This record gives sequence, structure tokens and C-alpha cells, in this order.
Amino acid sequence: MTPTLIQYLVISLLQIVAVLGFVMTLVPLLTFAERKVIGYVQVRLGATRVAGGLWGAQRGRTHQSRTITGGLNGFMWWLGKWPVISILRGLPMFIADALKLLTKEDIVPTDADKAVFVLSPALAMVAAFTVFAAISFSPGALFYFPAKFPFLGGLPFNGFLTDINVGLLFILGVASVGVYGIVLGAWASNSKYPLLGGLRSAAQIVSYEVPLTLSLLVPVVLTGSLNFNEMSTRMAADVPVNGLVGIGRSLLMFVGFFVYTTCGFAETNRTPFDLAEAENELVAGFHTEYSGMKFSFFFLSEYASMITVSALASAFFLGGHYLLPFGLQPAWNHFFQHSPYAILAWTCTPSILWFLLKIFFLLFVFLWVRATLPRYRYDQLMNVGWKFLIPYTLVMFVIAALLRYAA
Amino acid sequence: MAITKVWIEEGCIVCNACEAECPDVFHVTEESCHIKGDSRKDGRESENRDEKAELKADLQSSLEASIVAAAAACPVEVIKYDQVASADAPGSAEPAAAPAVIASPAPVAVAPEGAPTAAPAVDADIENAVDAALGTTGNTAAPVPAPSAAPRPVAAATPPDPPAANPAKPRVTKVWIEDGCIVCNACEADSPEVFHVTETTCMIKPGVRLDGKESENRVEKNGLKPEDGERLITSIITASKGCPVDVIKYEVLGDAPVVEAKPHDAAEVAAGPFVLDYKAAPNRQVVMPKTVPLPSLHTYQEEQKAAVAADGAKWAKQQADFETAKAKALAEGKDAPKPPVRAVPKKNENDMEFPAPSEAKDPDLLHLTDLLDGKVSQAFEQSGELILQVHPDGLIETLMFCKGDASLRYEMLVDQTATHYPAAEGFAFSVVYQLISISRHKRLRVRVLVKEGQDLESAVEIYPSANWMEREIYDMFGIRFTGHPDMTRILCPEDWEGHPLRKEYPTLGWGQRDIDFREDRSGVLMRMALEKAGNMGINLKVPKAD
Amino acid sequence: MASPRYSLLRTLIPFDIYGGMKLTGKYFGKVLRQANRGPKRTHVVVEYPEVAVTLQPRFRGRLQMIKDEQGEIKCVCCLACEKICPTQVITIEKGKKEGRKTPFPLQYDFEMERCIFCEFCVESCGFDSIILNHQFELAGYDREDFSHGMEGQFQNMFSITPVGHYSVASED
Amino acid sequence: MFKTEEMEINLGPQHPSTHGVLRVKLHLDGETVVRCVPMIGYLHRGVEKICENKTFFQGQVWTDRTDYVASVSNNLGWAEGVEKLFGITVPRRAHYIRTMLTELNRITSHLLWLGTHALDIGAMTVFLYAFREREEILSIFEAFCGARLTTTAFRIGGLREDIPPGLEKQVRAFQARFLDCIEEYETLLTENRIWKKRTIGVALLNAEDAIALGVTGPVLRAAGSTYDIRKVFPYAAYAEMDFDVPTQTAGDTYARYLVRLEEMRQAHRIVNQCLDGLPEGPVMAKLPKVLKSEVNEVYHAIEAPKGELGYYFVGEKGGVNPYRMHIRAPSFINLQALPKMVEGRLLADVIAAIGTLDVVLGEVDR
Repeated sequence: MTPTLIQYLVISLLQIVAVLGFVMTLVPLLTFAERKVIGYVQVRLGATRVAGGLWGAQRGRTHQSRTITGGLNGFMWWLGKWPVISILRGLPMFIADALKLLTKEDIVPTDADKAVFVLSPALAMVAAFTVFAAISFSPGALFYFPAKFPFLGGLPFNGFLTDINVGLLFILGVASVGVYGIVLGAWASNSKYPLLGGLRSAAQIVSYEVPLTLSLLVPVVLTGSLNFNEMSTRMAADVPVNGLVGIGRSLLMFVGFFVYTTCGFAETNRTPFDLAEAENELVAGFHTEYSGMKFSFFFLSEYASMITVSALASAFFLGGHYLLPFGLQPAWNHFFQHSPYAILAWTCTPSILWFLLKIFFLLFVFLWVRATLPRYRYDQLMNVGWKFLIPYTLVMFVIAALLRYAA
Repeated sequence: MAITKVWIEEGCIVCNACEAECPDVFHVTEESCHIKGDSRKDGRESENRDEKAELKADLQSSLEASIVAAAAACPVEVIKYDQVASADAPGSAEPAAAPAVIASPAPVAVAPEGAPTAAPAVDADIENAVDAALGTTGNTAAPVPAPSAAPRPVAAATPPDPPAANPAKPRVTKVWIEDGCIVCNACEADSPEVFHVTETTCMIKPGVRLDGKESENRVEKNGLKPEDGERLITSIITASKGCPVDVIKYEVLGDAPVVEAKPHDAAEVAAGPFVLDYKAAPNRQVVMPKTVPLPSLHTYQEEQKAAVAADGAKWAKQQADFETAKAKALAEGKDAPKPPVRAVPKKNENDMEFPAPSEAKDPDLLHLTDLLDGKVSQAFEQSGELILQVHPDGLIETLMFCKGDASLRYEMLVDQTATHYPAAEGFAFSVVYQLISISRHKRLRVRVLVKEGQDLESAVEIYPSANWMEREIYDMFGIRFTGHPDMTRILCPEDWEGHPLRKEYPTLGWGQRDIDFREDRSGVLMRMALEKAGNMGINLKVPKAD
Repeated sequence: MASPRYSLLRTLIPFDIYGGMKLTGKYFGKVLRQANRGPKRTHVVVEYPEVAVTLQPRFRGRLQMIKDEQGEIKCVCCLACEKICPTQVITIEKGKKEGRKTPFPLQYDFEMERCIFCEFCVESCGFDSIILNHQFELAGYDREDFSHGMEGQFQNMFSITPVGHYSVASED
Repeated sequence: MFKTEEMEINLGPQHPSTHGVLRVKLHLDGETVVRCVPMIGYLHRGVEKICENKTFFQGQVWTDRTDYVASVSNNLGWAEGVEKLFGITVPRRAHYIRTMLTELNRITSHLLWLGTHALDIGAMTVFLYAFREREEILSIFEAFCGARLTTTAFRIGGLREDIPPGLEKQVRAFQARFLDCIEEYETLLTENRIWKKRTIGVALLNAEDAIALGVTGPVLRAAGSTYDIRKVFPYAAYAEMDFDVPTQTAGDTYARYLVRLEEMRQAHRIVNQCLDGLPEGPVMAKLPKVLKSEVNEVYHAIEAPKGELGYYFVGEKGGVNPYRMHIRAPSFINLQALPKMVEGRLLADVIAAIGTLDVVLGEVDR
């Protein structure tokens, strides 16, 4: 059933809202997760409550007033008694964070280039969010509108916006625009620390684009596709696991995954490569002069690109919508595809669940690494990129080509 | 004035307060407080309650202040004393009340017995006392604030009192506020008895008005009470002049006094009834030291020699006295008096023994003395430390020897600092260099004496670590070092005046703002300050209307 | 230190990073598996103010005056504390009281804002008439919160001030 | 058209990693430091002048506030300096307890250094792990003297009170698990490739320069010298203790890191020995009620966590306060070496160098 143009537009709009909503919810949640994960790693508790005391504004005051936050805090206090789910304590904090950023005073430095200063956070943000146009969260239609549904009855609602066959190229191209936001913002601040941060960031992102792309070429060469859905499907079904080639392919994917993640960390300015905003050296790096909503745009774009990088990694290395990573899915399918148990047979089919789980795990890894590792120095970072990662990825690329040839 | 006798009445609570004030006279034991034997003529140590022995003659006047202070400090007031007008007239033995309720020695306090060293020992106490008296903190000398409940005194409201009978006395008959008040409080600060500034406008207070209403008085133009009109004329005119929008109008009967418009700066408005006179502020009044505590073997030996000689002379005199007394007694046929007993030095009951300086025996010191022929003033050891004092000319040579000589090898200059001796003759500062030999595990202190305004040669060439230390010495003492790469201030700002660690520099810095950290909530500080300051002669002045 | 033979291997395979990640992961797992208020806790933070902070018996908090069994103030105004105080925050006004032999402090003015809690005053007191209590919450919204008096509105030289609501001061 | 010029940048006085109010004026060529000028004095409070106007007894509280992370060491220096000036003999038990607390304080100081230094280089978790142990030691201080940071722990002539009951158990409990904690820091840092890259060869200072610049403490020992005042001029009870002086030869940040970690282990050893060999007896010498000095001049140095901490006293006859008091602050002298360490290096190395020098600005400015 082919939709009419109007129907198509309406559905697309709904999909856009869904994807943006998903990302825009995930980003603040990620900030909350960052508090909690790093807190737990550091034998702390992270955020456990929002403003106010347990039940009212403050215990011990003569006027005990029950407030919304007070009730929430009481509930969260109760949550603290239960293992594991007590990590949800402080969850409303992400709303408070967002509110705080929205209501903060917006400061523009006197000597800043005002137009560019305002424009650059938007640029970074737009670049980071446009990328999601090409990311496919679910393998096919997420669900179909029921037949009785007015106007849209019987039409599919997809888990992606567009399924273009050069999705990867689109993503890489658009994502690299984000660096302009950082550099321009840093330059427009007319301040020395942001300038240093912006220069660092420009050099860093530009140089890490190369190994990032090269490492992504490994699965591309192996499967011969640039399309998200096709990539995981081919990985799961098309290429058989036979002998040396199959093992070699999995090994290569495994190594490539780590190389790609390393580059991804650098690409998103996360520890151990967060030189552009190294708070111990450059105060706050490129966004030193930014405040309020403008700052939060940079903030959002950084976390959005974390999601992008995770999504790419899970699609290209971790098997995408299938269960097993590194091209191991064919073996799994071989044994369980025709299993009498429905659940085992289901694990052989693509699902949005696997994809999201992988993304969440990778995001957790982002936070975990941040809590563990020190930071590289600027020149060392460049050395790692140019002298170590690029040769490494080139070798991998050649091996991938050979494997492809052998298969 | 002098104190001849001191005794302790019944009821001592063993609180140590007296010993803290005057350790030369009082000694607090487990049960009671004793008057020390050293200070008494009969040499016994007891409460002196029954025998009432006199104090030694030389202590009678010198310890007067501290005894008075101790008596005042005694919480149960059992310390009694006989005070006479002068030490030569011990006749009028009338127990005098303490001259002032001061808990610390007055500024005239003199330090312990026999010591040529005088006041500096108690400088801190004086300062503390003055501080406490003024209710100010260690480094503030701000105006004593008024109790918050008291109405603000009218600084400008005290005109020179004209004779009451003068019929031509000018007075203000009416005051009113024109339209346009900007609620600036300036008038209320000048004349709080007349004006009351509300949220929206300024009112004339009912207390001074004939009709007793509170309003702007713009329409009714009610008159002022005649007596208030007379009394407050200056302040009303001041307020009128001071009004930034000129809305305060008044009518005057008679010749209005000429009043200059007063600038409204914050400090003046905030001033309490008593303003501390800056130049007399206790923390700025620096009591310069009168002694030169420069440890030196020569001085110590001379002192010891003098002490031994004095002791011998005393003994000889005692013996001679005894001989004459004996001869006299024999001649008169009485029993011979007891022969004098030579006093045995007191046994040291404490775990404390003064480390006396001794002759240089260390090979390093001897070697250096040989090397620096004639440039060494003295070399001695004290507290297990080697001290070498050299002439300023020989300083660099000394340091070069210390570092370069194969048998010395003092590789590191760990510390360099100076001390100010304003009372010394012939020099003003001593600069000390602490050297260590890492390879030989030895320490050496090289000391030079510097005159005021004299430059020293920098040691940076020999010991690069002297760089910042010399800058610090320059910063703190003003001693310049020639040949230093960057002779600028290091800790203080570049434009700082004075050198803080000199003894003439007050603890309250020049140019420091007057911040009163202390809020006189209960008024206790105010009362005490007034009482004590009056007694101690501190300059608290009432601001004039000028 | 890495032996040269395996240095290439060590470079290629990040054992060092793995070790660190393992350690931090271990702590994450531990804290996650424990309830915040369970019997066994790995995390070191205390959920103040709901969970009380334990203080050592010698803790030096705010200055407090002591009364004896008859409810009489023990201070006899020997001014030892006033003299020893390095920051001069104590001012005592000495006075008399009916039926009391020793002097009576009309005012014991203690300026908590500048107190450094060194306990020299308690050490110098020969009558055990002052102690430093266990109040550690010494922040207030207004200067009046720091007022300490013996009479009238602020009878708090003998107890905890209202600002220290959460203090665990009653260890006696 | 193409003009290049050096960029002058002010690192501080408000900056996340200058550990207080240090201001370093940097001339940068790109990211390379051409010239580095440390500027100090922002926290100058005139401690020396204040102490000259306070009694020997009162002056101790100001030493708490110079190097506020090692206040017990400062108290020890003050107390021993005054004792040397007066010629006071301190009971042996007091010496042992002093030694124990000072070594625990060395651990807290090094833990704080480790945490902040690692945080400067970006490893944020070590900071919290180090503070976990530091808290425990601070509780021990609290049990001993009632305060955690500004301890005012010792008195002239000994201690105010003997150790409270239960303190020994508390210390032993800490001692039992502390070595494992050091292992944890090592797991996170010692072999970590990024940590090694950031620290090896960074902020080099060889022994000759260090001695010439008067640098003492772990920074000097990391350059190869064995100079440790605890061994060379023993004070307190160190003469009776069995411990090693850790040294390294590289003279870089990594070497200093290793030296300080090893010093913590040695401090752990000394604390154990103090606990085991704690003699019985009084803790306070018998002294007159009012201490009045004679004319004397002493310089007493102890091995503070940051280096040689010296107190220079001049006493006058009958004086109850020092005529002159001077603190030879190790941080002040060590900071002199900063330009030598960082000129010609990168901006990030300045951060590492400030961290590795372990300066406390309260002590630098006094």
C-alpha cells in the first residue's frame, strides 16, 4: 500500500518527532547517568534528591510545607533501600538540570563577535542532530497503524527517517560540520582560553576523522554496503562463517571496533581526548565564555554525537539490529534459526531492542572510561592519531580487502 | 607610687589569673596562691597573710602596674596590697583600690625585675589589653559602634551652646517638605529628630511639631516647637543644604547660622558617637623594642662575668656587713649575729635548660675562621647550631668558600632571612643564611649585620635559590641586594608602602580600611571601652560638628 | 617496568587500561548491588542530614558555658580565656550578683563568626566552666543567628543554637 | 601581512588547577611555553608579623593555616622549634605520638597531592579514592585532638592530652587496609599508558638544578639525592625508627609520583613501629607556667611532606613572644623551580609541573 504524498509527509513528520524526542530525552538522561555512573565508580552516590528536603522545604523549619520536590525526595529516599534500582534516585535531576540551563542568564562578552557567537552553538547543535536523519533505529517498520486509524490506517511507522543507501557518507559528512560550531564559537568569544581550546579541537577532530573513516571502511569493505539496514542484514546472513575467512573477519571486526571507539572518543571530545575542553588546562576550553542556553547547545551536541558514535559502532561493528556482534550472528542463526523454542528463534531475527541495548552499553562505556582514564597531552594526541591509528587502520583496511577477495 | 606589701586574703580559688599577670610575685600552688620568696624581703614563700612582709625595694615600683593588674584580674578579689604615694614614703599604708579595672598591665608597665630589657616583653599584652578595651580585634581599630538600640547621635546637631538668656537666639519656626522628595535618607542622617523618611516620602516627626502629627507639613505648614527649633537649627539647615533635590524648606526667626553643606559620605554617616583617633590607634602605635636580642658569645660571656662579679660583690658586702655587725656586737657585748649563708642557685625543677652559647669547636667554623682572615666577627655554637658572623664585605667570599671549599661543601642555601633590630647601635638588620651540606650532613648559619640603607651583595650567583628569598627580604625589610636579577617585591603588591616586617610597621597596616568585624550586640564592648579607654588615656574623641 | 620483548604487545593490547577499567567497574558493581542504606556499604558518603554524622568525643565545636548542679554559672571571670584567645573573640564583663561570693559574668560575649575553634580557652580555664560542644553546623542566614547571650532572647550560651539543627550534640 | 607574536596568558589566580591563588604568567608560542613567571602573594596574610605579636603558645594556631593540608607537621615544627629555643626536653612517649601523627599527616598530604595531581592530568577517580583514605586519617586526628584540618595538635613541651582510648584500634584498622589502597591507586595509574605518557620526561629537574634552587623533599629525592631530614638530622622519634628513604634518579614527574607513593608506604611502616613501640610515661614536660625566653636564635627544620620546613626563631630576654619568627616554607622555595621545569615545554606540562611540585599557596604566601 503506497502512501499518498500527504500521508507520507505526515508520517515523516511523526517519525521526526519520535526520533528527535527520543534523542532529546536520551541526552538529559545521559547527563543524569553520567552523575550516577561516575558517582558509583567513585564510591559516591551521585545525585540523590532534587531541591529541598525529604518532605518539605526544609526539615526543622517551623513552616513545614509539602512540596512537589519534597514528595519526590521522599519517594527517592525510599528507593534507596533497594539494591540496583536505587540508582534511579535523583532521576528528576535531569529535569532540574534542563530547567536550570534554560533559565540561566545569558552572557555575551563585550568584545565578542556577536553574530558568530550566537550562531555557532546552533551550528554545532544542528549538525549533531541532523545526523539522526540517516540512522536507522529499527530494521523495518516499527509498527503499522491499525486499519481503523484515521487517515494513516494500515501504513507503516518506521524506526528511521530515511533509509538512504549512502547513510554512512551522509553521517560522516554532516557530523564533520559540527567542528565549525566549536571553532567559530571559540574564535568569536574573543578570549584566549577558548581560542586555544578551539584550535585544539579543530586539529583534533580533523585528524581523527581520517582513522575514524578508515576504521569504518573495514565493515563496509567486508559487507560491501553503506546502508545501515543492509549492513547488519548482510553481516548476519550473507557472509557465511566458513573457516579462516570467517574467523579472520570476526577478529578484524573486533580489533576494528576498538580502534573505531578510540577515534570516536576523540571525535566527540570525550576523555581521554577531551583536550578542547580540558578543564584543568583551559578552564572550560572552547565554551569558557558561553553560558545558559548557548552553553547547553554545545552540551547537547556533544552528548548527541556520543549517541551518534554509539549508534554507528553498534550498527557497523556490533551487529546492528541482530543479537551478536562482530559478524558472529550467522553461526548463532545456524544453530538456533529453526529452534523449537520461540524465544531462541526470535533472537535470530532483527529487532530494535538489540540496537538500543548496544547503544546504551556503549554510552555506559563512554562514562566508564571517563571515570577511569587520564587525559592525553595535545601533541601526544596527535601522535596517537597520525602515527598509530592511521597506519593501524590502513593495515586493517588492506586485510579487510584481502578477506573480501578471499571470500 | 609604689606597692610595699602584697598579701592574699582567704578564699583563693587557684585560678592562675594572678600568675599570668605577674609571675614575678605570685606563684599559684595546688591549694593557694603564694607571694614568691624572691620578691620578698624576708625571703619566705607564703600567702603573706599574717606576716605581711614587704616587697623588695627594687620591685616596689617596678612591679606596681602588674600587681595592680593581677589584683584586678583576681576573680575573688583576695589580692590585697599596700600602695603608697612613693617608695620613699612608706608611711601612709592605706590599702588603695585598684586605680582602674584593667586586666592587663597599663602601658607604663615595666618588664621583670632587674632586666635592663624593658617594655617589649609585654608589648603584646598591652596591645591585647588595648584591643580588648576598645572592643576591636587584633588587626582592626575601627570606630566603636554604638549599641544598636540607641538613637543615632546627631553629629551636626550640637551647635555651640549659646547663652540661654540670649533673646536674639535664632530658631526655626517651620519646616516642610516640598514636592519631589526622592527618599534618599540624607536628611534623616543629618537630623533624625526632625525628619523621618518613609517608603514614599519624607515626614516631619510628630515629636517636634506643635500639632503632633506626622506628615510632610507641606500643606498645613505647622510650626516647630520653639525649644526644638532652637536646639535643632543647625541640623535642620544642614539637612536642607544637604538635600540633593532641595525640597526641604524652613523659616527662620532671627539670624540663621551659616552652615556649610556637609558631604554625605558613607563613613561619616556610619560613624558612631566615638571615633577612634587614627594616629592614636593602639595597633598603629608601635612600641619599638629597646633591646637587641642578637645572640652572641661575647655578650653572653660578658653578662656571665658581670653576674658572677655582682654575686661576688654582694657576697663580699654581706660578709663585710657581718664582720662589722659582729665587731659591733662584740663591742657591745651582745650575741654575735648569725653568719650569712651564701645563696645556692635554685635547683631547676623543670625540663628546661637554656642552651647557652659556647666556643666554636667545630672544625668547619675553625676552618672558615682561618680562611676568612679577619673578616669573621665571631664564631660560636648554640643549641647545637654553628653560627658564623662575618662582615658584610666578606659575605660573598664566605659563601663561595662554603660552597666551593673541598672540606666544607655546603651545597644548598636552604633559607635566608633577616631580623630588624631598631634599638641596635651600628647596625639595623641581621641577615642570616642557613646552609646545609647534603653530602656531609651539616648545617651552618652565616650571619651578617647590615646598617640601615646599606646594600648587600646578592648571593644568587653562588646559590640560585637565593633569588626569591632575597626578593622576600627586600619586600619585608627593605634591604636591597646588588647584583640581583630582579629586585622587586614578591609578596606585597608593587605599590605597597613600607616594609611590613620592620618593627616600626604597625600590625594594623597603613591604608587598611576600617572594618569593624565585631558587632557590639549587647553593648558590653561599648561600656567597657568607654571605661577602660578613659582610664588608659586612649584617645577617644567626640566628633565635632565642624 | 615493561620488558622490551613484550613492549610491542603491550602497546597493541591495552592491558593497563583493562586493569584500570576492571577496578572502576568493580566499584561500580559493588555500589550498584548494595542498597544505599543496606548493612554493607562500599560508598563512603553519608546521606547527611538524614543520616547522622558520627563525631569523635574530642570534637571541637562551638563554645558553650556550663552550669553547675545548682544551676549556677561556673564562670568566675578570671579572664584567662579572654587573654589566651588567639583571635580575641571572647569579652567578659565582670560583675557582682547577690548571694554569690565569686564574680559573676554580666556578659560573656563570644563572637562565633571569628572563632577558630582551637580550644585554648577551654584549656586555660581552671574552673571547667566552658567547653567546646559538638555543634558543627554553624551557618546561619542572619547575623542574629550567631548571637550568644546568657539572658533574654538568646539564652543559648548553654545549649546548641538554633542554626545547628542537625548537629549531633547530645553525646552525654 | 603574516605577523606572529607570542600570546601572553594568565594561568590563575583563579584557575581550576593552580591549587589556590597561584598566578603564572605564560608567554606562549602556540602551545609551547616560552617564558613562565610565577606570581605569588595573593594569599599573603603576614603570618610572621602576626606571630611576632602573639605568644609562643598562641602562635601555633597560625602554623595550622600555612600549609593547611599538613598542619600536624607544621605544629610539630613550631613546637620543636620553640623547644629548641628554650632548651626543653620532651618525654619519649610524646615523641612517639608526635611521630605517629606526623607520619599519618604525611600520608594525608601525599594523598591529597595524588588526588589533585591525578585530577589535573584527568584521572578523576583517583581523587575520590585518595580522599576516602584521607577521611579516615582525618577522623583519627579528630579523635586525637578534636579537629580535622586545623589541628593545633601539639603543645610546647609535649602533648595536651594522651591519646584517647580506642585511637590505637582506629589507627590499626586503617593501617590494615591502607597498603591495598595504594595498590588500587597504582592499578589506576602506575602502568597506565596515558599516565606514563603524561608524566615520564615531563617537568624534568636534575639533582644539580634542584640543589642549586634549594628544592627539597620528594622533588629532590626523585632527582637522585637521598637528603631526608628524618635521617640526616633526626628529630622527634625518627632516630629510633627503621625506614628507608625512597629515591629515584629520573627527576621527572613520574619519578616524583613513585617516590611519593613509596613514602606513603614508608610512613605506613613508621606508624606501625610507633604503635608497637609506644613507651609508657608522661606526655608533657614539666614547665613553668609562663615561658620566658632568653636571647637565643634557632633554626629548626623538619621534613614536612613537601620538603624542608624550617622555623627560625629569635628570642629576647624575658620575652613571651618571639622577637622574630620566620617560616622557611618548602612550597615557596620549590615553586622557584617552576620556570626551570616548564620553559620550552607545552602548556599541559605546566599543569603537571604545578601538580608535581605539590605547592600549597597558603604556605607559599604565608
